[in-house]
This record gives sequence, structure tokens and C-alpha cells, in this order.
Amino acid sequence: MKRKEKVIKNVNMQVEIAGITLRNPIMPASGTFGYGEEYAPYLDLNSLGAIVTKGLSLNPKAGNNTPRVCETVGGMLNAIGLQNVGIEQFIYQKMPFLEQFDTPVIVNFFGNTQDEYGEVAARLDELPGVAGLEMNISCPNVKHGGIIFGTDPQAAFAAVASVRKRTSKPLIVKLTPNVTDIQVTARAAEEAGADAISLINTLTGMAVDVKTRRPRLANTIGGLSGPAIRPIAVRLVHQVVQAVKIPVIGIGGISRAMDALEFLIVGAKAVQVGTANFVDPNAMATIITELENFCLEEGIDDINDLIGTLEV
Amino acid sequence: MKRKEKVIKNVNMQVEIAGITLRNPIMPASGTFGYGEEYAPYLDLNSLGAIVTKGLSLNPKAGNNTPRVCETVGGMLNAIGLQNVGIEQFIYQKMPFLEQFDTPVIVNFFGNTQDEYGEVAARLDELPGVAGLEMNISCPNVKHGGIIFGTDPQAAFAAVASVRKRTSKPLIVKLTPNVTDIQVTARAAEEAGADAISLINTLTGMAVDVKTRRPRLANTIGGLSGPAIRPIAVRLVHQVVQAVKIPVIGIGGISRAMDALEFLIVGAKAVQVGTANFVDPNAMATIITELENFCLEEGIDDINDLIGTLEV
Amino acid sequence: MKNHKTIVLSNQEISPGYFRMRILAPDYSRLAKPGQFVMFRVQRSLLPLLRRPFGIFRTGFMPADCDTMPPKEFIEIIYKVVGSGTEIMQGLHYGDPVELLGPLGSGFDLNLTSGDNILVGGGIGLVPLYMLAESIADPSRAEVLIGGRSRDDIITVTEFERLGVKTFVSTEDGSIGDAGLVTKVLEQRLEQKPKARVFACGPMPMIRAVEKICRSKGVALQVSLEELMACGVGACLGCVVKGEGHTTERPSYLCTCTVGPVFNASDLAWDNHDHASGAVSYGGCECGEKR
Amino acid sequence: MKNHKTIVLSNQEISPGYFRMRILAPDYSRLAKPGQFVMFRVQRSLLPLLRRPFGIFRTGFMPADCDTMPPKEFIEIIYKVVGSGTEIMQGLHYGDPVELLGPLGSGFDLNLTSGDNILVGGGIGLVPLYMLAESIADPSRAEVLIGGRSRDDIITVTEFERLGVKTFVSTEDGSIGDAGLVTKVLEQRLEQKPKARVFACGPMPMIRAVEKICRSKGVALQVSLEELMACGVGACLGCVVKGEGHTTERPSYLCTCTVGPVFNASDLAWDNHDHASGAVSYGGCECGEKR
Ligand SMILES: Cc1cc2nc3c(=O)[nH]c(=O)nc-3n(C[C@H](O)[C@H](O)[C@H](O)COP(=O)(O)OP(=O)(O)OC[C@H]3O[C@@H](n4cnc5c(N)ncnc54)[C@H](O)[C@@H]3O)c2cc1C
Ligand SMILES: Cc1cc2nc3c(=O)[nH]c(=O)nc-3n(C[C@H](O)[C@H](O)[C@H](O)COP(=O)(O)OP(=O)(O)OC[C@H]3O[C@@H](n4cnc5c(N)ncnc54)[C@H](O)[C@@H]3O)c2cc1C
Ligand SMILES: Cc1cc2nc3c(=O)[nH]c(=O)nc-3n(C[C@H](O)[C@H](O)[C@H](O)COP(=O)(O)O)c2cc1C
Ligand SMILES: Cc1cc2nc3c(=O)[nH]c(=O)nc-3n(C[C@H](O)[C@H](O)[C@H](O)COP(=O)(O)O)c2cc1C
Ligand code: FES
Ligand code: FES
Repeated sequence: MKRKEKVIKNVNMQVEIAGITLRNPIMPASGTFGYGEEYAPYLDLNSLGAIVTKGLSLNPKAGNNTPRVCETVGGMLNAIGLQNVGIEQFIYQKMPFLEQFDTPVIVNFFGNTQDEYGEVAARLDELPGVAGLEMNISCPNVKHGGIIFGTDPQAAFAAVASVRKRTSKPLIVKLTPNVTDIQVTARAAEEAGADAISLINTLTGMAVDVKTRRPRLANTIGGLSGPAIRPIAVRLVHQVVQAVKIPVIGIGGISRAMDALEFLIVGAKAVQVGTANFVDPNAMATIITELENFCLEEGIDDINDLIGTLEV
Repeated sequence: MKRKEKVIKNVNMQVEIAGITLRNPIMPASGTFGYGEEYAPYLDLNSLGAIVTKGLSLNPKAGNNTPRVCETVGGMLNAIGLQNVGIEQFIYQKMPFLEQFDTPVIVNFFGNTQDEYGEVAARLDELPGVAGLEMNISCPNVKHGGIIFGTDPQAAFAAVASVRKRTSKPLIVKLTPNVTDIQVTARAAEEAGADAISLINTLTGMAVDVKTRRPRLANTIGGLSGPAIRPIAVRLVHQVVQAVKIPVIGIGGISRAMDALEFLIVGAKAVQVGTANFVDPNAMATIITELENFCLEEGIDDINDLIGTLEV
Repeated sequence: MKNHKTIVLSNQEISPGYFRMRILAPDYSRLAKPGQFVMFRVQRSLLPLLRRPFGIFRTGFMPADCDTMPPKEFIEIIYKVVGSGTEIMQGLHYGDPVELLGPLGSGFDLNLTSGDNILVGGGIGLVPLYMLAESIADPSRAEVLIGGRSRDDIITVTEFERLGVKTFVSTEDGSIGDAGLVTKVLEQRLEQKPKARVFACGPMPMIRAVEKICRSKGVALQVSLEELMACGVGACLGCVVKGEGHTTERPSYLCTCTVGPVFNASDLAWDNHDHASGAVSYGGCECGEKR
Repeated sequence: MKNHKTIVLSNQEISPGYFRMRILAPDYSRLAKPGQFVMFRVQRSLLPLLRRPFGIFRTGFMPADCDTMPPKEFIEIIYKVVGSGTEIMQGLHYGDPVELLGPLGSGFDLNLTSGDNILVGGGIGLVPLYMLAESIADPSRAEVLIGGRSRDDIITVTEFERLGVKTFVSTEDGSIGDAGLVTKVLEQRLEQKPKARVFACGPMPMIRAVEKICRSKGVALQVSLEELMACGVGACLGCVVKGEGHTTERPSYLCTCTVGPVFNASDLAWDNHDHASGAVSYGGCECGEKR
């Protein structure tokens, strides 16, 4: 461990993704941090690398029937159904709050059709308070019989390309893990003009109440998140980093600095923290501090020197 | 809960899969129970529905470099590399022990090429002590650049069809979960002549030692198993049950009767218990007892009446 | 609203399967309003992963361990052991580290508590009603109807009596108090006090029956609901209930953790109100009934 | 070989970060052989999921709680707190439920213990050597070389002395005993007793150095190894080490949990012996060294 010999006092935690400068590589995962204001009482939003909003659509969306969440071993299932206030209400009711902070705002969004994706992107493109867009392609493609955009590389390419035409803001494409070969989707997104890739969205899962013999979620199937899925997420991020040249944001089961480090070491330039916010509203603040301490202990004066240093 | 009104004393636990009669729906998952003898000191092998062996190949296989296992939240990663004694040693050294018991022996096997699969199947076909074959198609197809047989429906179809020609014994095909659409692979296996389908094999995953910055497994990538993956497994079994007519065996993260019940309720005719054997060598015995108690409490006198009773 | 990393002060079984836990909780006396709840982290491990929501039963102070220190401020919760989290909770002792996020949620609307008040609680549904009773201007004009399946499910009677609130106890099996449903008692009491306001908390079938009665009599009702929760702060949107006017075509969902857990009954959809916790049948419901 | 659902009898810190735990364990006195180990289930939850392997330090009996009951048979383990499992273990108390699978593994070959014996242990590597010392025919002809990084890592000296075994203590930082590596002491002792048989357990760098010394002097060596384990019974094939003659083309792997954990050094491949636990660097190694 020769790294330890160097004694340093300050660590540069700043990273850059697709032209967005983050004061550190830690940000919330979409849908687990509301529109930011929900966690403001517990966490200094100015301490985060970025704020990522709940996924937005053109029109407000009411979401699924309940039950919408249930706990599993080391994780949880959710089938919220992408409930959101819609892009216009977001702009008028949520943006003003977020603009108070000196932290880049990344807006997660989705559409039911390729056109809808483009329209939301165009609307977001106009907003100076939005630092970047995160395009969630894990939605059913209503035109193609409900097949998820992100599981069909061609549909993914087309959707990303059409969004790319509508915005000059940094565009992050968020991939679903429920595919045979993630590298194919990642390359499709890159070729279609994505500036960065984030992954993973939730893994599809299901749980059954054995007494009532009914699914635990009204929607039957939901998305699995939390510490349980971390090994799968690390593997996928590792594979995507090798497949594309654009920066990658790692997501999945991060609840401690150690977990975030796994993603950074395999090559993610930043990470998102999801379910862990529910477990501990202060989780991201703790991760940032511990990450800095880890660098100090290991004699690393720039977190960028750690990124992608996996020794295979 | 009208079911409770009926007071019963005996539960029929017997199920039939592809012509194999099991005294109950509980059996070990391949690779987690050695060749049976390893757990004989702790568990009455005559209490199990069946015994499933470690995956066998034509020739002995030494397996991967170490480290081969590591723990994750609610699960574990393994990259054993399919180490096994090979089919001939199995027949002479392991079968005689297994033949002492009155429990069907299901032999899990694999090959590096389509021909190899066929050869192992033909050899196993000759053995009266073997009740059925479980074909693991989660192996890299060496002829096709290492793509896993099970991730390519055509390769899966061809491999299963060629095995089908070499054996008249009940043939169970074991699917990998690392695919976009499990129903396609399941149908391919059915059409190629499988008598039953078992799933899931492990999900590919990875973990990093953040101090050494090396993967925790020598093989970098390994298979994730254990309670953490259960929601994913239940979802996949649910989907396969809807896609095929042949019986399905559910696998993935089962450690209690409650867990086994989730799979039975979505429609699995039997289940396999894997990682839980490591946690508690007596796990399967406990599950069998609890399963029977559950039926008694719910007034179910035949476990078959429970299978596939999910109310959506 | 804060996350306290704190400790358990005491944890006692008050009736078979029901525990009362006291937790060190600075500032809660000042902050907590009747009907609010906490998201409780059972232990600092990843199992169970999510926090569990519990109503605040009461707040208070106890003497400091040393006379140069300030008195210890605490909250109490009362919980029924129903699953993995509450099973671990029953084993906690003085000094065990836990976390408390709160106080959360809307609480009861106290502007309505002058005049006659009828509090209706089933099983652990009594929990949020206690602080409500404490804040009622004229306790002699309030009464609490305490229901449960059997005598073990009847809790906190003495506590309410000590406040000077009249109590009516009923059990389904008649093992203590009147035999029958608490809603039968409610109908009787509303005959006596037709202008009373009603506050109810308990299992969903009870809540539904109470709502029917109040609606038919034109009586104002506030209900405290339980839904499956992940975050407790309005971020995950997991805990919604159907709002008034909800239809499949024009759905309306309200967050139980922020808009609720206390709702005016008139703000909710009652006809086809699917209830998340109803699907959680493992341990039966909080009052001992099988839902 | 059995799985005992049993309890902790006591659990004490014997040196900073090192704990000695006594566990109720019927039959172990009769069954356990020196060098064997147990798979220990830390608690009956799914976290941590896998059992942890620990060497058996000793077996014994203690008085029963009541005079009409038989004496209580126990084993003791000594563990260093290095990660998630051992962190939970340090909090266990009398009566806490745990599970014990064992005794497992091959143990030391005792046919070789007449004559001079040198036991070499680093940190918790001393654990399996104690029962070995107990079973040596002539303790006065045995000696134990106890090594560690610093004084905190030096454990069980008194225990060995009580057996009449001569002890030699050394630490890398010289904070107790001789300054330097325990292998230096071994070289000196082998000058004195060139026909001694050597038994070693400790961190891999120490084991490697001991093997080199013994090979060069033509001295018989048994080593006890640690590998990452899932099952402990030979079923998972997770815990292998490379056997003598191993090459990439003709690999040879031996199960640590069944063939080992004690091996004749001559049965192992030493040139390129990748060691699984070496990759587990979280808490450093058992003797406090950074591997
Ligand atoms: C606002 C609110 C206030 C509550 N107040 C109390 C109280 O004062 N006393 C009390 O005993 N219980 C109360 N509950 C219910 C309590 O939260 C559950 O009984 C408890 O979470 C069960 O946890 P478990 O791990 O033992 O059960 P499990 O069934 O193992 O829990 C699994 C998951 O389901 C959730 N869950 C299970 N049952 C319920 C339920 N009825 N409501 C909501 N979530 C549930 C758990 O939080 C957990 O996420 C309240 C619930 C809410 C929403
Ligand atoms: C045969 C054998 C005998 C052992 N005897 C002792 C003993 O007497 N005293 C003692 O303190 N330790 C002993 N160890 C090492 C002990 O098993 C580990 O220190 C312990 O498992 C660490 O668990 P953890 O949860 O605290 O660490 P974590 O790092 O959180 O464990 C994560 C995983 O890695 C495994 N692991 C971590 N370190 C080791 C290691 N060095 N060897 C094997 N597995 C490891 C754990 O079992 C677990 O599966 C022995 C190991 C083996 C194989
Ligand atoms: C309750 C909930 C809601 C979510 N909503 C969204 C969403 O609106 N858009 C999106 O892209 N991902 C959404 N996700 C996925 C997360 O952003 C994240 O990708 C996933 O949870 C994995 O990370 P984790 O394990 O840290 O939670 C949601 C996840 C949860 C748990
Ligand atoms: C150590 C280990 C070895 C395994 N070896 C095999 C194997 O040889 N063949 C096979 O088909 N599956 C193998 N598996 C997969 C299991 O049979 C099972 O499909 C998987 O572990 C999921 O079940 P579980 O969560 O109950 O462990 C292995 C799993 C483990 C953990
Ligand atoms: S529990 Fe998360 S929004 Fe209410
Ligand atoms: S630990 Fe499973 S074979 Fe040794």
C-alpha cells in the first residue's frame, strides 16, 4: 500500500460529467429524493454534487394503485407508476425552490412515445435553472406494445436521437438493467448522442403474500432497489465503462462510502444514492464525509485519481 | 379466509414433475449440495423430494482460481468455475452412495459445445440410478465466442434438441436469468423437447475490494445467489409459468417455507434450495415441516391445490 | 423534523403482544402534535432495511441521570408485534441504539375540538388518540370508545381515564367490556351526542364502518390511516391513498405521510378504497382481527 | 459433525480487538480434534448471511446451573474483530442464540508429535495450536513461537505456559518480547532443534516464510490455512487452495474445509499460491499486519 506514504490534507472531490461540474460525485437517484424540498430539512442541499428530480412527464401522472412498495431482503420493491406533477407544475412550483441552491439540478424525465420524450426535452431545454437532463428509458413504449424503450436498442437509439435534437443541455441516458447485453444499449445511447450514461434503474421483481395469495404490489411486478442489487449494478457499470467513451454514473444499492467506492473504482465518474435516503435521510452527507476521509487515509488528493483504477 | 374452516390431518405433499414422483416439492439446487454425501451427516436424504448433484461435465473440471466466493448484502457471489469430478468418476465414486437412498437423483450437467452436452446426456441415459437430467445452459458456448447458450434462444434450442435426441429420461432445462425476455428462452427449451424448466440460475454480479482495488473474485465476475435475488426469481418464474405448458421448478433465494410458497403460488410445481443450505444445513428439513404445517393451518390437504393459485 | 440517532430508554410488554417503548427524544414535547408519527429505525443494520412508522403515543420528561444535566425528554410509542421489525423491537433494551425521524405528518385538526368529541380506536389505533385527548379543551365533554377483538387487544384504558376522559370498552368476543363491535357503541353514543365530532383510528374495516355511520349522520370525522411507507417524508410516493373524487380515469392520490396520516373523511374516496396495509396479512391486523 | 442451535456462555475482550467466546457445545470434548474448526452462525437473521469459520481454541466443562443437571460442555473460540460478522459477535452476551456447525476439517496429524515440536503462530494463528499443544505427548519437548505486529496482537501466552510448553514471544515493533519477525525466532530455534517438526498458523506471508525455512532445512511442516468459505463441509467448492504440482494447464485444487484446514506443506503448491483471504484487506490480517 504505497499510496499511504503520501500525507495530504485536502482532497479535490470535484468531478465533471458532460460539462456539469459537481462539487463531489454524490447525488440522489431519481424518485428517491422527491423534488429536493422533501429532504431539505434533513440535509444541506448545498453539500451535494447535484440534485436529481423525480421523473417528469409532459402531463401530470397519477401513478399506480396501492400497495406500491414492499420490503424484501436487503431491498425493496416499488411500483409507484412514475407519479409526478408534470413538467409545467414542476417549473412553477418546484424549480423556484431548487434555484435557491448552488447545486446543479438534473431533471429526470420520460415519455410514453418518442415524441413525448422530445417535447419534454425541448421544454426543459429552455430553463436556465436546469443543468442537465437525465432521460429514463425504462418506460413502456406504448407505440410498440409496451416493450420497454431501454430493452430494445433500436428504440433506445431512436428515442435518444430525437431527444438529442431538442436539447443542447447535457444529456444523461439512464439504462435499465433488465437486458441480456447492456453494452449494446449503452453503445446505442452513445451513438445517438448521449453525453453520459447512468445505470442501473431497478431490476424487475415480484413478491407474493402467501396468506392472501396475492402479489404484494397492486401492479404485481415492481422494481427492486437497495443494497441487495449492488453486485449486479457494479457488474453492469463495469461492463458499460468498457463499452463507451462517455462518462458513466453508477447507481444501485449504495448506502455507504465503501459502496460508492466500488462504482468509482470500476470507472463511474459519479454515483447516485437511492433507497438509502429512505433508510437514513442523512446518508449522502455521511457518504461524502467518509469518501473524503477514505481519500485522506489512502493518500489520494484528487478523487479523479481513484476513478477507473480497478486492477483486474 | 374460508380455507381455514376445513379441518384436516394429513397433507399430500407429493408432486410429479416430468414423470418423476417427488415425496415433496423440496430439493437442493445444483452446486450447493455437493454430491449429496456432504450433507448426509446433517440431513436425512430420504426426507427430500429429490437430490440434485453438482453440475457434471464430460471430463473432470478443476474450476477457477481463488478467491471463488464472497458475501454481499443478503446474498453471495460465486465463481467456482463448475469444478466437478467428471461424469465417469461421478458414476463410480458418487452414484453408489446416492443409490442407498430412496430419493430420486437428478443429475445436473453441462458442456462446452453442443456435442459435449449430447455426450454427457447419452452417458447419463444409461444409468438406472438417475431419475432425471437437469441441463444447465448457463455455460459459455465456446464455439460461439463464449456467448452463453442460455442467452441466445437459437443456441439454446439447438443444444436442448441435441440432448433430447440422446436421452429418454426426464429432461429439465435450467435457465439463466440474465436475459431481456425469459419467455423466449423458456419457449425455445419447451419446443426443443424439454420436459420441465428450472430457474433461476445465478444473476451475474461483481464486488470490489476498495482497499486493494481488485475484484473480490479472482474471476472478476460471479453469480449472485441468496435471499437478495428472490424477488427477481419469483418474477421470472411467474413469467415462465405463463409462457410454457411444461412444469416449472422455482429457484432463487429460498430459505424458509414462506419463500418456497411464493414460488409454488405463482405456479412452480417444485422448488430448489441453494445458498440457504450453507446458512443452515438443516434448512430443507425445516422448510418441509413448515410447508406441511402451513397447509394444515390453511386447510389444504393436497399441496398441488396450492400450486398456481396466485390471485392477480 | 429531524433525524435523531438516539437510544431506547425502556421497553415493556403492556398486554400480550403489545409493547410500550420509551425513546430519548429531545425537542419532541415542543414539536410533536397529536396524530403525528415517527419513522423508527429498528437497528443500525441493513435488516430490516426500511424504517417502520409508529404513531407518537405521548411525549414527556424524566429526571436526568445526574443532577447537573437537564431532564431527559422522551417519546413513547406502543406497538404490536406483527412481523420482522417489531419482532426485533421487542428484544430491545435500555441503551440500545435506534433512530427516530420525526415528528412527521399532519396530525389532527385541533380547531375542531371544542364541544363534544368522540374518539374511536381499535387496538393500536388508540395510540394517536391519546395526545389528541390530552389537547382537548374540555376532557369532560370527550369520550373514547376502545375496541378490540379480545381482552388482550384492549390497551391504554387507564391512561385515558387519568385524563378525565370517559371510556367505553367493547370486545368482539365479550371477554372484557361490552360484547360487539366498537362501531355499535359509536352509534349509541351518537344518539346521545348528535353534534359530536368523531376522530377514529384502527383497522380499515373499522374505519370504513365509522365513516359510513358518520356520513349517514352528517357528523364531521377525522381518520388516521396506515399505509405502507418507505420514506415517511413525501419523497417516494409509496404511501398514497385515494382522494375524494378519485376514478380510474381521473385518479387522485394523496400522500399518507405528508397530507395524512390524519385526513378529513370528506377528503378521501370511500367507495373503492383499496388499502395497502390490508394486503399485509402476515400478522393479522393491529387489533387482532383477521382482515 | 452436527449443527447445534445453542447459546453463548461468555464473551470477553482479552486484548484490544481480540475476544474469547465460550459457547455451549455438547459432545465437542469427545469429537473435536486439534486443528479443527466450526462454522459459526453469528445470529439467526439473514445478516450476515454466511457462517464464519473459527478455529476451536479449546473444549471443556463447567458446572451445571443446577446440581441435578450434567455439567455444561463448551468450546472456546478466540476471534479478532475485522468486519461485519465479528463486529456483531463482540456485542453478544450470555444466553444469546448462536449456531455451531462442527467440528469440521482434518486437524493436525498427531502421529508426528513425538520428539521435538515447534509451534509457530501469528496473531489469531495461535488458536488452533493450543489444542495441539495439549495433545503433545511430552510438552517439555515442545515450544511455541508467538508472533504479532505489536503487544496487542500477542495472545494466549499464559495458556501455553500453563501447559508446560516453552514460549518465545516476538513483535515486529518490539513492544513486547524480541523485536522482529517470528520467523527469525524459528530459524534460531531450528538451529537448536534441527530434527523438530514444525506446525504453523498465521497470516499468509508468515506461513510462506515458515515454509521456505522448513523446506530449506528439510524439516516436516504442517500448516493451518484460512480461505473464504461458504459451506464448510465440502459442498460449495469455494475454499480451495492449490495442491502440489498445480499448474495453469493441469490445475489441482484441494478443499480447505475438508482436506484442510491443516495440510502437510508438501501437499501444497508454494510458488504461485494465490490466497483468497489475502484479497480481504478490510481489517488487515489477523496478526495486525497489512498483507
Ligand atoms: C402512520 C402510521 C402509524 C402507525 N402507528 C402504529 C402504532 O402506533 N403502533 C403499531 O403497532 N403500529 C403502527 N403502525 C403500523 C406499523 O408501522 C406496522 O405494524 C409495522 O411497520 C410492522 O413492521 P414489522 O416489521 O413488524 O412487520 P412486517 O410485516 O415484517 O413489515 C414489512 C413491511 O410492511 C410494513 N407494514 C407492515 N404492516 C404495516 C401496517 N399496518 N401499516 C404500515 N406499514 C406496515 C412495514 O413498515 C415494513 O415496511 C403505523 C403505521 C403507520 C403508517
Ligand atoms: C479454518 C479457519 C479458521 C479460522 N479461525 C479463526 C480464528 O480462530 N480466529 C479468528 O479471529 N479468525 C479466524 N478465521 C478467520 C475468520 O473466519 C474471519 O476473520 C471472519 O470470518 C471475518 O468475518 P467478518 O464478518 O468479521 O469479516 P468480513 O470481512 O465482513 O467478512 C466477509 C466475508 O469474508 C470472510 N472472511 C473474512 N476474512 C476472512 C479470513 N481471514 N478467512 C476466511 N474468511 C474470511 C467471512 O467469513 C465472510 O464470509 C478462520 C478462518 C478459517 C477459514
Ligand atoms: C420509490 C422509487 C422511485 C423511483 N422513481 C424513479 C423515477 O421516477 N425515475 C427513474 O429514472 N428512476 C426511478 N427510481 C430508480 C432509482 O432512481 C434507482 O435507479 C434505483 O432505485 C437503484 O438505486 P438504489 O438501489 O440506490 O435505490 C425509483 C426508485 C425508487 C425506489
Ligand atoms: C456455490 C454455488 C455453486 C453453484 N453451482 C451450480 C452448478 O454447478 N450448476 C448449476 O446449474 N447451478 C449452480 N449454482 C446455482 C444454484 O443451483 C442456484 O440456481 C442459485 O444459487 C440460486 O439459488 P439460491 O439463491 O437458492 O442459491 C451454484 C450456486 C452456488 C451458490
Ligand atoms: S412514505 Fe414516501 S411518500 Fe409517503
Ligand atoms: S467451504 Fe464449501 S467446500 Fe469448503
